Amino acid sequence: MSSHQVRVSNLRVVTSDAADRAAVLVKDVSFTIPRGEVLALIGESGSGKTTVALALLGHTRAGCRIAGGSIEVAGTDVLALGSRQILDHRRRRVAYIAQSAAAAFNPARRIMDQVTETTVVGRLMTRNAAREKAVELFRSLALPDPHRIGERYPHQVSGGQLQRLLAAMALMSDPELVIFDEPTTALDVTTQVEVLREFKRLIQERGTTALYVSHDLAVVAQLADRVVVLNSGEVRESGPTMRVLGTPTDSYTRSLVAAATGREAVCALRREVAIAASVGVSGRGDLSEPLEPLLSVDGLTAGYGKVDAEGFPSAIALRDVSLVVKRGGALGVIGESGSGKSTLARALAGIVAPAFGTLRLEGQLLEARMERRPRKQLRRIQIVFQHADAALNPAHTVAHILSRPLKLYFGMHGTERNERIARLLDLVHLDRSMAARRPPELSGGQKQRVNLARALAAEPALILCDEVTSALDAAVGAAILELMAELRRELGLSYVFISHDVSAIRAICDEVTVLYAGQVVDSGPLRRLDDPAAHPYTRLLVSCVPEMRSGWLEDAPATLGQLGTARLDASR
Amino acid sequence: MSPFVTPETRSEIPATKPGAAATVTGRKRKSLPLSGRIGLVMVLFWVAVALVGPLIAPHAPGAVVSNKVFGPMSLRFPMGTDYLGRDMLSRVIFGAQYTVGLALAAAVMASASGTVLGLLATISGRWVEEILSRLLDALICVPSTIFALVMVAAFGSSLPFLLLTAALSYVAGAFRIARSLAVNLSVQEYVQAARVRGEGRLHIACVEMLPNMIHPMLADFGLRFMFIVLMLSGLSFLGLGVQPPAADLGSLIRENLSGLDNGAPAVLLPAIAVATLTIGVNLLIDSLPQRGDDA
Amino acid sequence: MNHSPTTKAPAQDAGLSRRQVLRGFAAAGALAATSQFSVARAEGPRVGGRIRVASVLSSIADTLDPARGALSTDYTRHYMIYSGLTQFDSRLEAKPGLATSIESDDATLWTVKLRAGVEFHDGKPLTPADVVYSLLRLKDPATGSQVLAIASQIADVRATGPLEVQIRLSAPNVDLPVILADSHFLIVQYGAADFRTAIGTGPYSCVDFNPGVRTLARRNPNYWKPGKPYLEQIELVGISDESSRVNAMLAGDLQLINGVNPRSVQRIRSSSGYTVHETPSGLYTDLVMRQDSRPTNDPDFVLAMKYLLNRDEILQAVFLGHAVLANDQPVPPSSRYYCPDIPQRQYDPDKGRFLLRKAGLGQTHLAMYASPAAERSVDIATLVQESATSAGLALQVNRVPADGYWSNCWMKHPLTFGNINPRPTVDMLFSTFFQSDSPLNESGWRDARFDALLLSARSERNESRRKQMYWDMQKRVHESCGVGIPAFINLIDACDRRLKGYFPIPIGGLMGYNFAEHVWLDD
Amino acid sequence: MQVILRLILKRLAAAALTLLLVSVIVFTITSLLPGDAAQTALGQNATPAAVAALRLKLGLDEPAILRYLHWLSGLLSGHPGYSYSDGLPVSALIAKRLPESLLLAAATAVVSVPIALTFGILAAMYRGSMLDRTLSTTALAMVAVPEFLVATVGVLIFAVKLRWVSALTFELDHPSLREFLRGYTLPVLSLCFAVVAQMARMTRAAIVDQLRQPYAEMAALKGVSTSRIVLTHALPNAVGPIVNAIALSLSFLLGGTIIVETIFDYPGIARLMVDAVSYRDMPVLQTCAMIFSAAYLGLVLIADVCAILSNPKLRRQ
Repeated sequence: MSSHQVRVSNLRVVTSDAADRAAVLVKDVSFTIPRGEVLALIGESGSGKTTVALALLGHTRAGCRIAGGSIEVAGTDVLALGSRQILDHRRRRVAYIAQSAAAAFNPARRIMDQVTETTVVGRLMTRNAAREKAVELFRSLALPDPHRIGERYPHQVSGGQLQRLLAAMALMSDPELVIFDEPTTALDVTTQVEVLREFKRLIQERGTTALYVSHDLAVVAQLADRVVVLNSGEVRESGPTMRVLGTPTDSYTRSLVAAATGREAVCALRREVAIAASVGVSGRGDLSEPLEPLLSVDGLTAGYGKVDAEGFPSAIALRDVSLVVKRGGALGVIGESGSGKSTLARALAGIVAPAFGTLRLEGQLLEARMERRPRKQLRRIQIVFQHADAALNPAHTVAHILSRPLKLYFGMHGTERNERIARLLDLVHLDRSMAARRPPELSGGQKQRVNLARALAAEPALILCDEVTSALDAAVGAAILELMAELRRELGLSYVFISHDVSAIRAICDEVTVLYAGQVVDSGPLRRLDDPAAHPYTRLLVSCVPEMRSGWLEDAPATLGQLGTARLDASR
Repeated sequence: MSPFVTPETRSEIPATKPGAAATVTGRKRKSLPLSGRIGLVMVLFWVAVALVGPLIAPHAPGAVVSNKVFGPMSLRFPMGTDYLGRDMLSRVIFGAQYTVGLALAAAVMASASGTVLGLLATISGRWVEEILSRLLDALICVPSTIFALVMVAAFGSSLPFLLLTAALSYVAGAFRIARSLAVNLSVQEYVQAARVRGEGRLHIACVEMLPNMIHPMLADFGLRFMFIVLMLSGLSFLGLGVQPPAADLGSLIRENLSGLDNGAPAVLLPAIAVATLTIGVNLLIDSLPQRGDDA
Repeated sequence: MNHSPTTKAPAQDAGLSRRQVLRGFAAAGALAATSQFSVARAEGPRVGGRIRVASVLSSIADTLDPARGALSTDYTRHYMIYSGLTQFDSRLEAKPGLATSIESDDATLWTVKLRAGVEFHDGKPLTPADVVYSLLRLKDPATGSQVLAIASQIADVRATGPLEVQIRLSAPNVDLPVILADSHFLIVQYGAADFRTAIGTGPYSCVDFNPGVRTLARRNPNYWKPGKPYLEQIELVGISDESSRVNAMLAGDLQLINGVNPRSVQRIRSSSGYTVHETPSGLYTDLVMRQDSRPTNDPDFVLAMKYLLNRDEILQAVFLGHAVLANDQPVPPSSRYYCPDIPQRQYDPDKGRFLLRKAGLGQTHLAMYASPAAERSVDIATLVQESATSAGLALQVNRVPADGYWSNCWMKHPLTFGNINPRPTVDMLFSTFFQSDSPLNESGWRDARFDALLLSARSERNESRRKQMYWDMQKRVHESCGVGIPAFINLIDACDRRLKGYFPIPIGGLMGYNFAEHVWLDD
Repeated sequence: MQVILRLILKRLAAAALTLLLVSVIVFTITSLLPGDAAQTALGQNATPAAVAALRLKLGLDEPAILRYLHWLSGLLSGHPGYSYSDGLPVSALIAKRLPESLLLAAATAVVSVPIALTFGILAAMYRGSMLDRTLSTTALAMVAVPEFLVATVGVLIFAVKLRWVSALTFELDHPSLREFLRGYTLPVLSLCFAVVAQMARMTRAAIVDQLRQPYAEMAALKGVSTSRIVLTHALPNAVGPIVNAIALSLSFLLGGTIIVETIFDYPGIARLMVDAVSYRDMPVLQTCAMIFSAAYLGLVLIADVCAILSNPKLRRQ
């Protein structure tokens, strides 16, 4: 048993604000991590997985406290440590790698100062020794220009590099335990592969004991020896990774696995359906396809900042983009951060005025700016934003939110309007009683359903979906996608579905356009994604989507580097 | 420039996203912390004094009732007498009415018009915004005491003008805050959604933005209230302010200042009154749950 | 020596000509100066020492031009630096100054003999040209003189000898020697126009003058009064906040202050090192009822308001007893022309109510303007408001800022408060504030008999007849004039106990603004 | 650096406009004031003849708008005219007062800024604790008491009773450190009471805001002590709002000191401006208004430049 580096038993964390209604965040969680092994803590948002991870560092977020149980790391009883000893514990024994490196680095200080800070302050090393070690770690994490990258400020370094720098910071003191808290969730898939690969190599080389916190079963499958599944603060199941993911015994675990594999299965299914459909479409295309497409975009160039003499904005986000959305069709726009995909959504909606190019809706020219568009055109195109939260005014009730478009576009009042609201709620599978609630009282999925309902209230022809499922848990996101597919079938809607998530695109779209650095690099029917003749970037994107089998990481060969560094620079 | 994909893995703690200022209204009200309760008691006390005090005040505020000036606290005069031998209890009661009423009304005016102008500047075109900003910049430039002095000299210190002066002196600050709030709100997705929907500017300002500005403006209101109370007392120092025999609390301190060296209650009690009122308001407002406040 | 100086004896003799009176002035003045000097010597005035003096106000309007002096701080500064042809004594009569004698046969043409050997601070001798220039510039509108109206009585001034000047008045005025003691009539150098600095013949010379900040003056070793002045240096500042002024003195930062609030008197007296000098004076704050507007021109209203002045309460509550009861006429009991025969009007709310009802003013609302500019008028107004309320008259107090009060409220509204500084002569007082066609006739009171008496008294050389005229005039003012005068306010100065040589000159605080040449500092 | 240059240029243009507006507003209000320079100078002796004479002497017979334009063109050519009150050049008056005001402001800043920062930093470091509440309430209580009361109590105790310091601030002919301390201690402390609270509150709020950022949690999780997190992590990021609060307080120290200047008979520029109002001295009043406004705009600009310089992202753009 002494080989267990980490031993957590009956850990209990509660909110500490009001004693009378203290909520239990973590209920009697126990697990151990043998030396040199990687344990994954799996759960959706709200499962308490980060709370458990932080407890190992002797830390609770404001408003919470550890109410019971014991935590032992490398033979130290963490909960018995005094405040000075806790600092030492964190400096020497346990290191933490946060989800968003961009947020975890102090924007006002040089990277090197932050990486070496605790080893120098804690007198673990001299300043010079610490710097040398940092450079060595930078090199081993394959960071460019390891000697000088530390002199930069965080904003001067890319997201993937920052995440690796964060890892270097964690490894400075050769800790007994490294906690990875969703370290790749905020990264693009292509970057994620590289970072995951580096992490795995480091863990293997150093024999690091690690706790890997994630919601992504596919990622976990690549790294973890064992998994613990958390739900609502309770352990649902634990065991060797392949056993748990392969043959889950707990119902919750099963649902998780089903959501992940189910999506894979759906994707596989749709892949075939799409191929079949495209064949079918081509077969009877002349019959059913209307003369003009619903929306056509021609030579769209848009950006931000001052406009120069030739009409180009100083920061160009989209360059000469053309695309077509068929009536009743669903066009997927895929791209990574910086690809200009959100600008595309905004340009279509009229929020961003394009510098060049024309938009046509049902053959009619669309004004560039929404202020100029007639209300009827505005009604025909609705947009659903990524952050369900931010898109709903927290001050208003759901009923009020839904009533606005009804009043604005159809002049509906009174009972008629209320009935329509009720029907809209039915349509998005929300209980009618939700009408009286305000957004802060809703869950993420519910909010996104309200957003959809609001868009539907306008009875649009086209809905622009900007990363609508990205902020949601997998299962919730899947349900939303399902709903959208259903609505499309029932109401004959068209979608422009913008996402970085290949599997989400697969789940709902029948055409796809790939954006890279503001330009369309590839487009075609959905099967184009699996076409060996597709653009290399398209193939890279597809191959970087993690799969829930061990060894996938090793098999995924492609990196962005293969596309050439020149194009990488262009994306930033 | 597509936004980062940031799944909400932190939802273990309640969502504290920027712009979600009104989460408070959605969540169930937490009971106030101790400091807030103390503040509430102080504020309620003074509001009660201002409202019902005049009904129970033993004397008229201007009546000379004792031939002893700066009299000590006694059964007959629970708060002593002032520099003319008037009953301090009555004067403090009426003074509280002026301070609470005038400063409150002025602070409300300043904050409300600041909010309206801030919204106007945000939703209007560049020229309106530029003109408003310059105009209010010009207002904020001139020291408020001197501005007030000129206003009172020009228009007299009748209550409406005093109110207007106090409000004008502090509207610029409220405008700055309201404007920065409004600018932040105007890039919120729900505001953009309203725009895309084709909503008018008025609707966007009043229905989409305004409700989410109220809470932060309220926090600002507390400070503004305190500054107005202090400005009124500063004006009374310069011999301006409320018309005699009425006096706001600051004027009471000022007119009885010569009793200070022998510790006359006539100067100490109004000072305590001002302090408890202003501190109370701020304790109360500080302890109202704010966005992301973990204290 | 009886209570009045030796000048009095011949003056009371109706048979003597004014010419002789004024020659007597010269002799007695010289005598008074030496006798006072010798008294001082006996107590051992010390030469040397620096003091800091604070007056009640100082601003950018501070000036070194005596003609433009507007405030006590200005007067004090001017008396430090300049000398006048005559000086006030403690009875407000004229003593010789730069003039050794002022003589006239008809009170119209006056001959002034100048003192020999007087030097300005820059070493130039005093000449008749300086005097002619100083007096005539007061008449010139371009000077911006504060005493334009009085100076317009001067028809002409001419140098008639190496040390002789003749002043011709446009009408007889026996008070000219007293008028010339006023600070506005101080003698400046011929041609002086730029008053950024000052050159005078006074006891101190100006070292630094910073308007609104301070005046620094150093002892003039060549002062024309041998042995005087005593202090090495005087710094004069103005501090408007009374409690600051008193506190600064008690903290040892100031040695002499004026304008002490009655509320501070006890505190200063109980301190070890400081003392209070209180001077009963002719200063008063009065309720002005304009006779040219309704309803204040109703004689019943005027009388009612006079009955509603609760003088005892005002004396006690506002002045804490540091004032003298007044009787709705402006001559203070300390004046030799004071009429003791007029019965004192008492507070009588019943009579007030009756009169108001008689005037049909039971329920009238009326605004009453008061201002810090008129000393204590705001407090008096609140008391008047209270007693008026008890008589059924609703008065609303309108407090107005000090600046602009005199030009825009005082005498402009039906009911305002005035504040009248002591005047050296009853004639000046009456002719400025009560004469029918005076622009400063406070209440707009018109009384032909009063005006006639005033003119006769001005040229009347018989003292007892003159006194009788002044008595009649006081009675007329008391009866019917639209001013209610509740009290004469004592001038309260306070100083370091080591400061010696202080005696009151009831024209104003700080020894009638003249302390500089008289006081010394004991070790 | 280009960002900063562009910001400065843009702000200077806006400031010029603002200053013009200020002068128009001040001019409009002062022309509504009852009485003019001649009437107020003559006060109780203002007979129509004397007033007319003085008006002629001061040049007040010109229409007000013309006098304003004269003043404006004079100011643009660097000569703001002559005071109506005493005929001195306005620049001479200002030259005597402005250094005094700057000295008082500087002395107050030297004392109050460190106190406020200490208060704010300590309160943020121990936020929610007894110390935090004590410091915050103390700061509030300091500002909640009217200035003139604080100043007078200070004078009574330290000048009158203890005689440690002077009750007035005199112009010093030969200033020594001891004299300086005697004269400046009380006014500086009174002003500190007025400004410390605001700066401390803003400092605390700015730091607390930074402490809520993920990087602050990250620093804690890697074993950085609380004090170090506050000082080396949160503080550099909070420089912007803190400097802004300091700038606002400093601009108050120039124009908002009228009460302290009155009580301590301090020859500052605020009193000059109040005098100018009392005496309807338009050139002085306008020039003072320009100085205050320029000081305010300048300080805010400096604060914004500091905020940019403190932010590496903006600095390097």
